[in-house]
Amino acid sequence: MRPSKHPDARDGPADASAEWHIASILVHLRPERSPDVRAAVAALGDVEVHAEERGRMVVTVEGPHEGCIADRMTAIHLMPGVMSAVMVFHHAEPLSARTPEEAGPAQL
Amino acid sequence: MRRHLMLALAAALPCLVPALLAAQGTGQVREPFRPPIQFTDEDPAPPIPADVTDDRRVARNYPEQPPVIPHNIRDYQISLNNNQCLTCHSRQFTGATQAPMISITHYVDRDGQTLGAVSPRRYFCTQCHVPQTMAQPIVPNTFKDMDSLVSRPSDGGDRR
Amino acid sequence: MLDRRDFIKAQAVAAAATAGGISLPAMAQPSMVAGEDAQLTWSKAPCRFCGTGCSVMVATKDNRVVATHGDMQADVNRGLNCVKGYFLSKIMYGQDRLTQPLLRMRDGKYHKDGEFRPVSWDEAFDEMARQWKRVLKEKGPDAVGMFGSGQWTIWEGYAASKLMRAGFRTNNLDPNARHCMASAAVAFIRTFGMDEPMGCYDDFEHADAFVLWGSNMAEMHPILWTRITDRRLAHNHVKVAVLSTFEHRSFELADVPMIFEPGTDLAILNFIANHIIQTGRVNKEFVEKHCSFRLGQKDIGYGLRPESVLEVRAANAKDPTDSKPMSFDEFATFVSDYTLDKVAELSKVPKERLLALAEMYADPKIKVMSLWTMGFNQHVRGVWVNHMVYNIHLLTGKIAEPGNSPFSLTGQPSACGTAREVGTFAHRLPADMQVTNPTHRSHVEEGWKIPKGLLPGKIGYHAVLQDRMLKDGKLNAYWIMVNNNLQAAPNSDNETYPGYRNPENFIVVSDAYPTVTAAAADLILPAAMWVEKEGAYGNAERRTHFWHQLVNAPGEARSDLWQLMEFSKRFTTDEVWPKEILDANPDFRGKSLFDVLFRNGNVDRFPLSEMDPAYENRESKAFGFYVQKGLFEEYAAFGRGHGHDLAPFDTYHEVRGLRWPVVEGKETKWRYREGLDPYVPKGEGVRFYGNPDGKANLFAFPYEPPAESPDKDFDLWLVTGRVLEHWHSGSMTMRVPELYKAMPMALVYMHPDDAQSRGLRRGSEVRVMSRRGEMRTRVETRGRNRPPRGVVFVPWFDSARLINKCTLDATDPISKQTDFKKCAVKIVAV
Amino acid sequence: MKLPDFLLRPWRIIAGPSRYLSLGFLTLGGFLAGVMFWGGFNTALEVTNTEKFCTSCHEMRDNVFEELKTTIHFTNRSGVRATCPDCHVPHNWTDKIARKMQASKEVWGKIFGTIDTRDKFLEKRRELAEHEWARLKANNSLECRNCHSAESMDITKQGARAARIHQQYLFSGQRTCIDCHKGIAHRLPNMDGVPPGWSEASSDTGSETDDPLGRWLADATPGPANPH
Repeated sequence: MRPSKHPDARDGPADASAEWHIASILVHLRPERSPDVRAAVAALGDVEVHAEERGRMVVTVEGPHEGCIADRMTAIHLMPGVMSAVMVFHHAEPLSARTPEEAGPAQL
Repeated sequence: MRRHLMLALAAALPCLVPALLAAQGTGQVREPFRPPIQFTDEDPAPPIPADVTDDRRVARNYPEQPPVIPHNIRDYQISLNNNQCLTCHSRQFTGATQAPMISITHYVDRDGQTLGAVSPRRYFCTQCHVPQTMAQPIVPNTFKDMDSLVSRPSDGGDRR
Repeated sequence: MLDRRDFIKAQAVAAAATAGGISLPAMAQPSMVAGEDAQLTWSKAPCRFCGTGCSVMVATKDNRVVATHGDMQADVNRGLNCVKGYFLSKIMYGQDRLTQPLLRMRDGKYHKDGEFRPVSWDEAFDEMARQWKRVLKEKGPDAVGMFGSGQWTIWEGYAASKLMRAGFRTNNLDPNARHCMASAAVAFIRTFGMDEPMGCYDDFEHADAFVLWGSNMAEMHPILWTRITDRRLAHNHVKVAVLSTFEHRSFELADVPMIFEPGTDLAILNFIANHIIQTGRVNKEFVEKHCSFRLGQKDIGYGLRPESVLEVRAANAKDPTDSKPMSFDEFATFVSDYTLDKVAELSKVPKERLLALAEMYADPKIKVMSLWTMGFNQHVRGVWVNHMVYNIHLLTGKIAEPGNSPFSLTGQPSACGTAREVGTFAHRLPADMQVTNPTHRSHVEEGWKIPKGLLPGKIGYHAVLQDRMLKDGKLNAYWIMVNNNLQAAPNSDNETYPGYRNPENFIVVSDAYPTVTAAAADLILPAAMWVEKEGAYGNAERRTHFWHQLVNAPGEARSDLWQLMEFSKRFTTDEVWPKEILDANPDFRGKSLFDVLFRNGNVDRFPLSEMDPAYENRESKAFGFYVQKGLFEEYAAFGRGHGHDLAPFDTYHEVRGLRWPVVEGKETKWRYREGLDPYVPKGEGVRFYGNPDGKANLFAFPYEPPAESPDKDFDLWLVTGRVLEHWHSGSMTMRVPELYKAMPMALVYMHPDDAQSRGLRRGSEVRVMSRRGEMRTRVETRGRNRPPRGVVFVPWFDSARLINKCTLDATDPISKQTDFKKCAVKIVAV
Repeated sequence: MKLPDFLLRPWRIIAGPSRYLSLGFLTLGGFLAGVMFWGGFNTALEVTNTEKFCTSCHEMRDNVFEELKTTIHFTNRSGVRATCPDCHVPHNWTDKIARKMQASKEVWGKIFGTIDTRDKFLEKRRELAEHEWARLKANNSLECRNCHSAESMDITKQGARAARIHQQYLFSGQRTCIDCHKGIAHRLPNMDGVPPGWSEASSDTGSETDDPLGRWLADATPGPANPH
């Protein structure tokens, strides 16, 4: 876990270049609107649709920092025909090749 | 604030040292084994640890682990009269507050039926979501999540 | 080529797919699964913690637990867990997990004050056997004892009961469920002739009113609390009443919140009975047909040491269980002087709240469910107060039907399944049989295929008495399993600790982590935990549920079952049984206890081939037969046909538990009611078949004050209890980082004005002192628990803040259960 | 037309010159009496403007004051405390007098015991709360801004969430403090139909709307005011 910072020190978004974030989002949509939702999602960039079934769609988002993941999630959330978009899985690791142990979340 | 951290660490030291001593890992036991805490220990009470309120999300160990609360919830009222968590985290307010919406599983009732709004059985958030404090665990935990177990490099079959 | 990044993306997709319940089409499958090493195997298991009995799905990989989630198919929790349940996958991986037996030694030999050195299992058991034989020879079976647990699996408790009663011929076997459910169990037997509630969790979805008697369900039974919340928030006619001596999280859903003076719940219950009678809402027909009344013995003392002043002054301390029949009218006059004014003044609860509560019971149209745990059971009049809540349900006939349910919640996951049903109490035998009853003893001797007259008839030492006997040197060989009693027992500074460190005694502790109890023992045996062994629990609603062994225990840790059976090999019948029994049954001569108790044709009846090949089973492979199935079927034989019917062993591995009696494969939800309970003959309507006359007994008891109340020297009430984030003494949950960081230390919760008047504030370091001992901690004035003036609350999960050094070892004289909820302390700045 | 005698006589006394008392005495004495009166009046006024006075009634002491004791306005890092008048009595004199006159309703309540038991208080809690919300909404949370001024708020010292929301809603003037911070000092009443400050519904029509935005539980009809 990142060493806990002094609570008063506000840091801006994590410096953009070093990190690679990936998140998977579960999207609830009206089945009949899925074609144009797929199109709108594809237009976002860095976003991939993986599976869809009876009004639920699995989408993954990649990006340099979690800010852009949150923006894409909110964008999907507010798309017409989409009932909700919820992040289920989120994983971050620096771009530089790191050993797997460090990559694991919440390691003491 | 820094004073708190130093005090907490200093107080935790007497327990940490034997724990490290006793850390047998998988097989061998340090001789002689000294248990981390004795009935007769009379160590001073460390100060109440500060809350972690830095708003930084902590990754989950596995998909269905409830995320811990990274922000301050002092005096938040969750009662018959009002649910302060839902005033930010429910579907219709996430746009204004930028708070992550509560997971879709919270809209499913006891019989697996997805409802239009939060299922009443999920009303008391703090039964599963807990805030964290600055206290550092006395005994480390060697849990490994599913990713780290499998992260051996692939056998590289396809030479494309 | 699938590099690491793609693999994690596949992992992300899989997680979202499972959360959304989407089945991944085949074509996406390869991209998700990097190879067979990502394969997780999911299996079902009950949660390791409280008596609710939620079911979880456990994912294992490479012999390690890597994830858990709530089990959608289990009726108890339907996919939910509380915060402890969601972190089950981390409880086995504390770094200081015990992996080798440790014996106190000096110059290579055992020494009471030596240092712990790792030894092999053989050396450990050799020393143990030597000590046991020494004690048996010098002082006989009365000096040998065992302190078991409501967290034992069903067969571990059963094997221990056989080893102690039939092996060493002593009843000095008591579970830590004595601290948790003894009052409830004794009251069940005295009222209905049978143990365990007559309702089940389905009552939550039928009741119109819930009354929590001193039970903080929001933190102690969180999933049952979600079912009450579900019912209350979805139906606005439903009302929730919460009674407690301090305000806690369950008050957030309380329509009728009540803070009462400690100990006055007795008066409130008598007032409700009085109110029902005075306003003519007694269900006359039900009372005549199904109830009989008895006047209980009063002034029965407080279960302290005989020489203490309270015992000497008590008139009937010798025979607290006496009672004589009385009529309904005598009962009515008995409760008549508990008027609204008197009880409001005594209990400090406003009159309109008492009336609102009484109406919930009196109004025939309201289906009411009463719920209680330690508030009632850990009480110097615990049996009385259990009787009184049955009284008001029986007076109105609101019992044994959907929604009308006096429901005794259970603290531990198998206090019912193991401690009460298997009978690991000092006075109990399987299926509610008693050790003092000769016919019961001979029936068990028959079932166990052991000589006639072998089983001892004298009731053994109960929990608090065991500590006293250890201190007095009358109990010298003592085995503690699956509990941390030095942190849990009352008055530990004066009774428990001196008992463990008494040079005449040899204390053995089987545990998974080095707890405070293990540190004070002489021999520590490393134990396997939860899904490191095949197990079975029984929860509060009579639901028996099983789980397979999913992973292996670390190092040389072994399950308690293996330890019990391995240790029994060290004794032959000649060393432990009297001559006259061996003369009368020569063919038992020279046999090992293992052969007599566990290779007796019943327990070794099932070969290894009957095991499920998909799962490991270390115990059965060690002993050569399907041990768990053999023990279970021998035990279940006692209950079948007597209202305690259990389903066949293999069924339990398939289903998410069944509520006994299971007759013809069908579980029973409500007992004693025709049509719902197969044991109630046609035409009876309701029959409490536990009692010969088919009637339930209502008992009349007066209000009597607690053993120790605040005075000018010790001016505050002390209440102890648990918190949501930790289980019992925290040996597992304090080793989970997220749970530890959520609730790192035990604070003293007190009212801001009480703190101010003592010159204290939030964060002040203080000593909590009683006449018996003290502990140091910090003050919390705006925590989750908000005591009224004059009351403080301290949880007992923190091994560095042992509040049980201060508590009083007064018990309910009938159930011998300690009152952890009431004693007098003072708070002084350090 | 001649005024009746009983009116004329006092008029003559007032209008006519003083027979015995000197002009100095009348002027200086009047001035001093005025000062004495004004001092006494305001001292008495300020006595009723203290927390000790408010909590002398058990209705206030056992309900709202008890609830205040664990909140941030009673105990916090810097020890800066708010007492009852700081929020509930306007500070400038004219409004204060108006509020004091209005307080006669509270004296009436005390005499006839409109909220003298906990249950009565809980029944009226929503109505009493709405009075305060409406008052604070009307004067743009003046009593809050007496201590917490938006200009001197250093959002770098706040949590990220708070900083963003204050910028978006407070500094932009779209909302006032009470819109979001209801229940900061005492427990909330039944909040059916009261939307949180950051939802659109609360911007135009003030706090009371029939839009069920405040209702977020599935299929639960809003219950009667539940005592808590």
